[in-house]
Amino acid sequence: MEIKRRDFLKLLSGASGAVALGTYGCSDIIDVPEKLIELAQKGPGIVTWTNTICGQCSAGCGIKIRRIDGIPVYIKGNPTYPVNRGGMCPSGHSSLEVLFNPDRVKEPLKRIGLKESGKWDSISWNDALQLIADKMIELRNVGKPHQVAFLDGSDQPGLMNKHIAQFMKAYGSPNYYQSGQLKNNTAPYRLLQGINQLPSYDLLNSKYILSFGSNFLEEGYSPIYYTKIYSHLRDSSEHGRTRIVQIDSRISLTAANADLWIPIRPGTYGALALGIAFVLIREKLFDDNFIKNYSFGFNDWTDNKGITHLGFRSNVISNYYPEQVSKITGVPAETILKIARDLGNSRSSVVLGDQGTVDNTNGTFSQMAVHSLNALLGNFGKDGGVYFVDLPPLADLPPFDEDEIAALGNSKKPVAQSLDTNYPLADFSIDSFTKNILNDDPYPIDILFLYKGNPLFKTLNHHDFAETLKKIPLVVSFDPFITETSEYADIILPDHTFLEKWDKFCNTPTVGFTHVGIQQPVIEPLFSTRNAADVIIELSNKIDQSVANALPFQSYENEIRFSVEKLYNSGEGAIISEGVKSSWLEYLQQRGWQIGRYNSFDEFWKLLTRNGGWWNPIRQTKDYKELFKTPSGKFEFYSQNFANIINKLIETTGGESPENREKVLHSLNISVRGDKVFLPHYEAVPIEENMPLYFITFKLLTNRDGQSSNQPMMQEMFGYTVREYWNSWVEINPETAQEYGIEDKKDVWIESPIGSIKVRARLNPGIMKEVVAVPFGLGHTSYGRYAKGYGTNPITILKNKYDMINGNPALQATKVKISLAT
Amino acid sequence: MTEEKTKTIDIDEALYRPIYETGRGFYLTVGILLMIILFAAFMYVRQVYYGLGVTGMNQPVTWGFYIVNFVFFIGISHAGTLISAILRLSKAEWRRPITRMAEVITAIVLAIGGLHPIIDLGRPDRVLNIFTAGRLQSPLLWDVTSITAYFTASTVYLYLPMIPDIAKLRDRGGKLTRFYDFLSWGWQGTDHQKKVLNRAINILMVMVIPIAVSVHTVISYIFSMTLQPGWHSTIFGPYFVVGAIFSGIAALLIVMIAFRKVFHLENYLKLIHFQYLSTLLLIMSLLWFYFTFSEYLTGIFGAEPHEMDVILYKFTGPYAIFFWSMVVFNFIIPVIVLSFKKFKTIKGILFASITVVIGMWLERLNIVIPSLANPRMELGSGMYFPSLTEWSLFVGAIAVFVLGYVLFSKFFPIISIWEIEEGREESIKEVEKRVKSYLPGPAETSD
Amino acid sequence: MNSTENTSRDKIIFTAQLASISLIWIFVIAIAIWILNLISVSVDLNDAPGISIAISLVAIPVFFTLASILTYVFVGFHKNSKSDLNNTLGD
Amino acid sequence: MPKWAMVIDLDKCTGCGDCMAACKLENNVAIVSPEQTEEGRVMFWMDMMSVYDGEYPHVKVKRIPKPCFHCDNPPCIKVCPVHATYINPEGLVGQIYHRCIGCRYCMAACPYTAKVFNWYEPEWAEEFKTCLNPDVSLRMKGVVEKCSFCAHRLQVVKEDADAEDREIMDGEYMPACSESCPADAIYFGDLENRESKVFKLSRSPRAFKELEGLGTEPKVIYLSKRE
Repeated sequence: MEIKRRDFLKLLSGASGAVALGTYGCSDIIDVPEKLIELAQKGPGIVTWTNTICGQCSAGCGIKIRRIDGIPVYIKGNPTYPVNRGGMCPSGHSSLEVLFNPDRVKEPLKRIGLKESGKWDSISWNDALQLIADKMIELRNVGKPHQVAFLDGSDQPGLMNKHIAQFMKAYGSPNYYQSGQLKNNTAPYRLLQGINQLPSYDLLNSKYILSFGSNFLEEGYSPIYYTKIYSHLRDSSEHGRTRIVQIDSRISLTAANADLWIPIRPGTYGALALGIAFVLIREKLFDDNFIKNYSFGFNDWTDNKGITHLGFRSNVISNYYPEQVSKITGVPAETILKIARDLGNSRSSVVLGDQGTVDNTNGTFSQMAVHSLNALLGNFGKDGGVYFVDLPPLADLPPFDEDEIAALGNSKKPVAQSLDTNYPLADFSIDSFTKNILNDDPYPIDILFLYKGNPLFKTLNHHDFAETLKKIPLVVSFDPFITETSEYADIILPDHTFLEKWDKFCNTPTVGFTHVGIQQPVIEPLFSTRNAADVIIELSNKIDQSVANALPFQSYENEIRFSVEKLYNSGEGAIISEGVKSSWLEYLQQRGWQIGRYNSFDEFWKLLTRNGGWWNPIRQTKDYKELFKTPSGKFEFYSQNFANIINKLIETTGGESPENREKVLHSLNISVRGDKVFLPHYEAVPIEENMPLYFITFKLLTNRDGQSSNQPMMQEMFGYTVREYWNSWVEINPETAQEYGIEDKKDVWIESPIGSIKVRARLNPGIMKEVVAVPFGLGHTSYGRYAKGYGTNPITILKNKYDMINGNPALQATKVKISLAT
Repeated sequence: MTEEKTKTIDIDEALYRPIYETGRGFYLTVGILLMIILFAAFMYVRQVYYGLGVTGMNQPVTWGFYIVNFVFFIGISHAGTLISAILRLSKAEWRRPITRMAEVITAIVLAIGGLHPIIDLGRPDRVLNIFTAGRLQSPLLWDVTSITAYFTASTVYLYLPMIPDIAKLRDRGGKLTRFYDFLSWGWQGTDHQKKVLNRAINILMVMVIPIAVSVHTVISYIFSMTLQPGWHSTIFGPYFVVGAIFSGIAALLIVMIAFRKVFHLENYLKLIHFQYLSTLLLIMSLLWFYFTFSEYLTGIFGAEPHEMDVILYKFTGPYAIFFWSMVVFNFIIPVIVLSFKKFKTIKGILFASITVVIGMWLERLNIVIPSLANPRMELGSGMYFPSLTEWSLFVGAIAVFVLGYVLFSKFFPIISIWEIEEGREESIKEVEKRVKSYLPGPAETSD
Repeated sequence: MNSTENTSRDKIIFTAQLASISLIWIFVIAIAIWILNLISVSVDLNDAPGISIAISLVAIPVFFTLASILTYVFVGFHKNSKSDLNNTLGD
Repeated sequence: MPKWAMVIDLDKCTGCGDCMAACKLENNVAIVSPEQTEEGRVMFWMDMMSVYDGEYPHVKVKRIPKPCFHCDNPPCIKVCPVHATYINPEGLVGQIYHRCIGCRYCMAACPYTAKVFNWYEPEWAEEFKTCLNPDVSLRMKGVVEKCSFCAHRLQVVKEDADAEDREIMDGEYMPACSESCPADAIYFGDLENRESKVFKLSRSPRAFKELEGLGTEPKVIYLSKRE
């Protein structure tokens, strides 16, 4: 086991031959002598390399920028950065097209005329900030600071979200939201394990990887990290081959590289998981010891009131026998048996679920079902299993005392929380957010800040969200580009692009070790733009001393230094560098030494910024106490947390009573009753019967969430896998196509109850017969010359459905009919 | 002596008339043609300015109309010199009114065809690189050399037999005497001069045949020297030559019929000429089919996957219509028309010839495009739609051909007058002698 | 008098004809030089010189033959047109 | 004399397409407008093929990166009329943009359709011109271009090696694609050097070459269990 562990570390340290090869060839440019040689050769054009963090998506890969006389000309992966180990993705490579993009907002803009009119007037930074500050002061004076909302589209854990949170708290508004679903997605783990964090999977040491719609090579939180692991698994020179089985409605990039692809009806992943659980239980393939000692609610049990409750086992046995499941999922019973047996018999095997499983109305329950398989396999605290990464020892922002106005504002109910019983586990629900603001209920929103992301482009109910943006009197956007969303802004305070700004990221979700990445400017700001973080500091100073106190830094850079200083003092981990093999690092740390290559913080800082990050590969093996923060202190098949939440809801809506309970459960779209509610179970997705085909969307590496659409290179490459460029397409199974008389490369109409879009058909044997799929990312109505008007946005015809538990939009819950466009 | 001369002039007056009498029709045609040519020229300049993007070519179909027409025109050019040379060699007496027309076709079409590769270049401004940095290993250079050789040879071969006629024009006086004087090279019609001229012509016609064959073989090499499916085939050389002669004869027939109509040469071009030639056409059609058949049979029988991609692309795929209409035009129609006496009228022959010319153009299309459209790698098959530029340059090329012919007929007799005379004066006796020579002699009475 | 201007005109035309013949020779020689140049290039780069030479062996003679045929005809015409004249005088 | 070759491990390659992007960025390959891509004139020096096999539901998809194969016996240079494409002693098949007359014969002759043509003058927005790679010359309209194995990088590496008078180390010279491949599936090195990774891999039982039967002897070698 130790050796396996070391393999893992070896990989991350880049010692294994393949990785070493892949990441060679830049260290020689960092050192001094070669640099001089290079200079001598190249004459005037002086080449320098700067390490920073890619900001194209939330993955946070380390990148090296090649600069000639200070001008960035090339980007490659930072070979020493542990997340991507020198690897990169296409959209990362086209980052220079973000920096030099002709459509950037070059100075603060003030809208003239109606919203969405697209007419802008330039305004000086000072006036713009003063204008906003005055509004905010005014609100505070009338004691309504809570009527300011801040929507942060970045899904990246780091300093920025703390920074904004601190600002909002000091100002006195509970309405700071990260519109990404990162927090919502932790709902299942909150229920089963009481942990508010996404797990990481020790894929390297597992022999059998069963993925429920988790397209980790393409849509995962850090595709390149997983690609590295994949290539290591496939490196035939290494230990025996790991089998990867991908359950998905279409052949995603992950499915294409898996050993086996199992087509499944959208929205039925949970049922399949429980069907597999059935076999595991029936054939005694589960981890007996773990189940006995560390799980709760597996067998039927009696509570202290002496009432016996239904257990996971009997629920599964009585409801999810393979034939039944096969009917629901469309997966043959024998396939279910086969994968269940492989899963149970290969040690160690791990189960992960994402996109397909999560992005649906039953996402939470499905994910619970999937995760409970890990429990059956006893996949906790062991190699090739599931584990949770510690946070890096970073300094929290200094405490401050909020004044009574702020205190009052913070006491208010967040505007994005449902007024009725919906979305009990949602951290942010775009649905409630829009509804409540449109109804001024519980209170109106006067100022809305928009940072990163492009929520309008991604939300299901475009129309309502647009209305919301129209309704809010002052919308301030930090976008460096004019996106669909910022078309509705009143003031645009252009942020730097990520190549011009300071920032700090830590622990990319699901990445298997603690790490910190420093993003730093590789070129002086091209235009009169400012780092949003600094702008916020300025605002706080303009607003009120008490607010200013909360952010006692003259610049965001200092703030980063401040938070990193603790890292230096902690003496844990090490600054990433080729020199230190992580095994060596581990050896030293076990003996309580630290790698003293820097004797002052300044030196630490210099090295940190030069190499681009810090990491700590050592994973303290946690005992089950830390893993299961549930009432029972165990893995809860029967989620008492959930039971409590439901009960609380019932109390708040007029006390315990059968009909009341019925009402609540009904409002949550929960069809089952009794104890089953709190057990992992399958909830059928409500779909319109009159439509023949499932409609799903998927994302591509070239344009993960529509953000790369303003980069010509990515627009051109968009559909390189099917040779579609600058254009969307719909994947249709040849047999389905024949049925509807559709030929390859002909345009088709896709019609849903919401509306219809015209897309080019591409026949593809790699998709389920009853499913059609359109890639997400194109179809912009704004966002610059390269984005506007190319392709179609599939979101526009999705029905406005959500997971009623955690408020995630349901991307696979719409059915459509297709016809040849004439 | 003198009176005889005048007599002959009267006899062949019809042949001189087009040179000395210019109707409105002439100016009209020339005007229209010039307009077409000017437009084509404009389109070409535009292409040079913007780049080849204005054509319909793409990846993987990197060659289009220009190369197709290149092969096509060079093919047509085999009408003349080759045929007239063969006819001369075989002492076919009926050749006399035909040879000149044939040779003129060659000279003009060859010039047009030879220009096409240059039209096709992405950087015509660099065409001189061929002279400074050329590589004789490249089949393109083989073309350059062989086409130049063929062009010089056939112009010479056109010019020499014209000398006596030019001399006649010179002696008639009237327009351009000096010009004709210059070209006639002091021809007096003395026996010795005749001897010299005949000897030269005889050497030439022996020489021209291999050159002509080599030209089209080399053109086929452009394709067959690559490794592409559908191109990499040994049969291509002869296949192209046969095709060339085939289309050449058809073109010749069309031209003959046209002039017969326009200049009222019924007296010189008799039905018999057409029937002889069309028999040759029929034979070529059969020969062509035989080659096509064996070409595709080997492909299908071997069934090498990439070969099959290309073949299916032609048989059932997007090019099915072109392929099958090619078969109809080149084989079915000609064979039906030409093998029945009652169809073998001037009209019938004209119809057959036109279909053959179209068919042969389709054949070139079927050879060039499908192989390119089906790359060996898994890239999906490409498609090609010619743009307006390519069409207009195609039409322009044809216009140049017609114009060239019209102008030629304005300055020189398109039927070799002196050969006609020669025919009248000597050939009858000569043929009689010849025929006698291969008849069995009078039986010896053994007494 | 009439004869003299005739002869002068003949002279001009005759020189023009000579010029045309020499043009043909220039053309042919140019081609030969070009091909030889290509051969030398291919030899320098050792880029399939064999083929180049083989082609030149065929091409160059062809062109020269063509040119010489023309010259032969031209010379033939003129040499003997004079002798013919003598013959006629002799009559 | 080294012989530069590339090994692409299809078992490790996921088909993420980063090699394509890295290549375009490094070599200033023009970005083709939507209208032109519709015409089929898209330009990738490193292209990606998708191969489907098997019947639903047992479908297998394989993505195969396709650079220029730098054949040892290249069909393209044989047919070039003006020495515009050549193979150098180190086995790199190069393209001389300033001599190319744009006859596209090499494209027609290449069995791997590895070459692309500049149908129009390549264009960039003014802003993007500032971040073009100065090491790679820009192409003009009407010439053929293709993957060069990032030969300009070899120059730098050579000069470094000379300056320290040593041999070029294995893996010191890497094209953009292999350098940034996140799956480390693209190896690059010297086939003559028996110590090099590439040499060892080229001897692997999984190794195969595309269209080997044509005798073009490509120097891009694929590794796969499936084939």
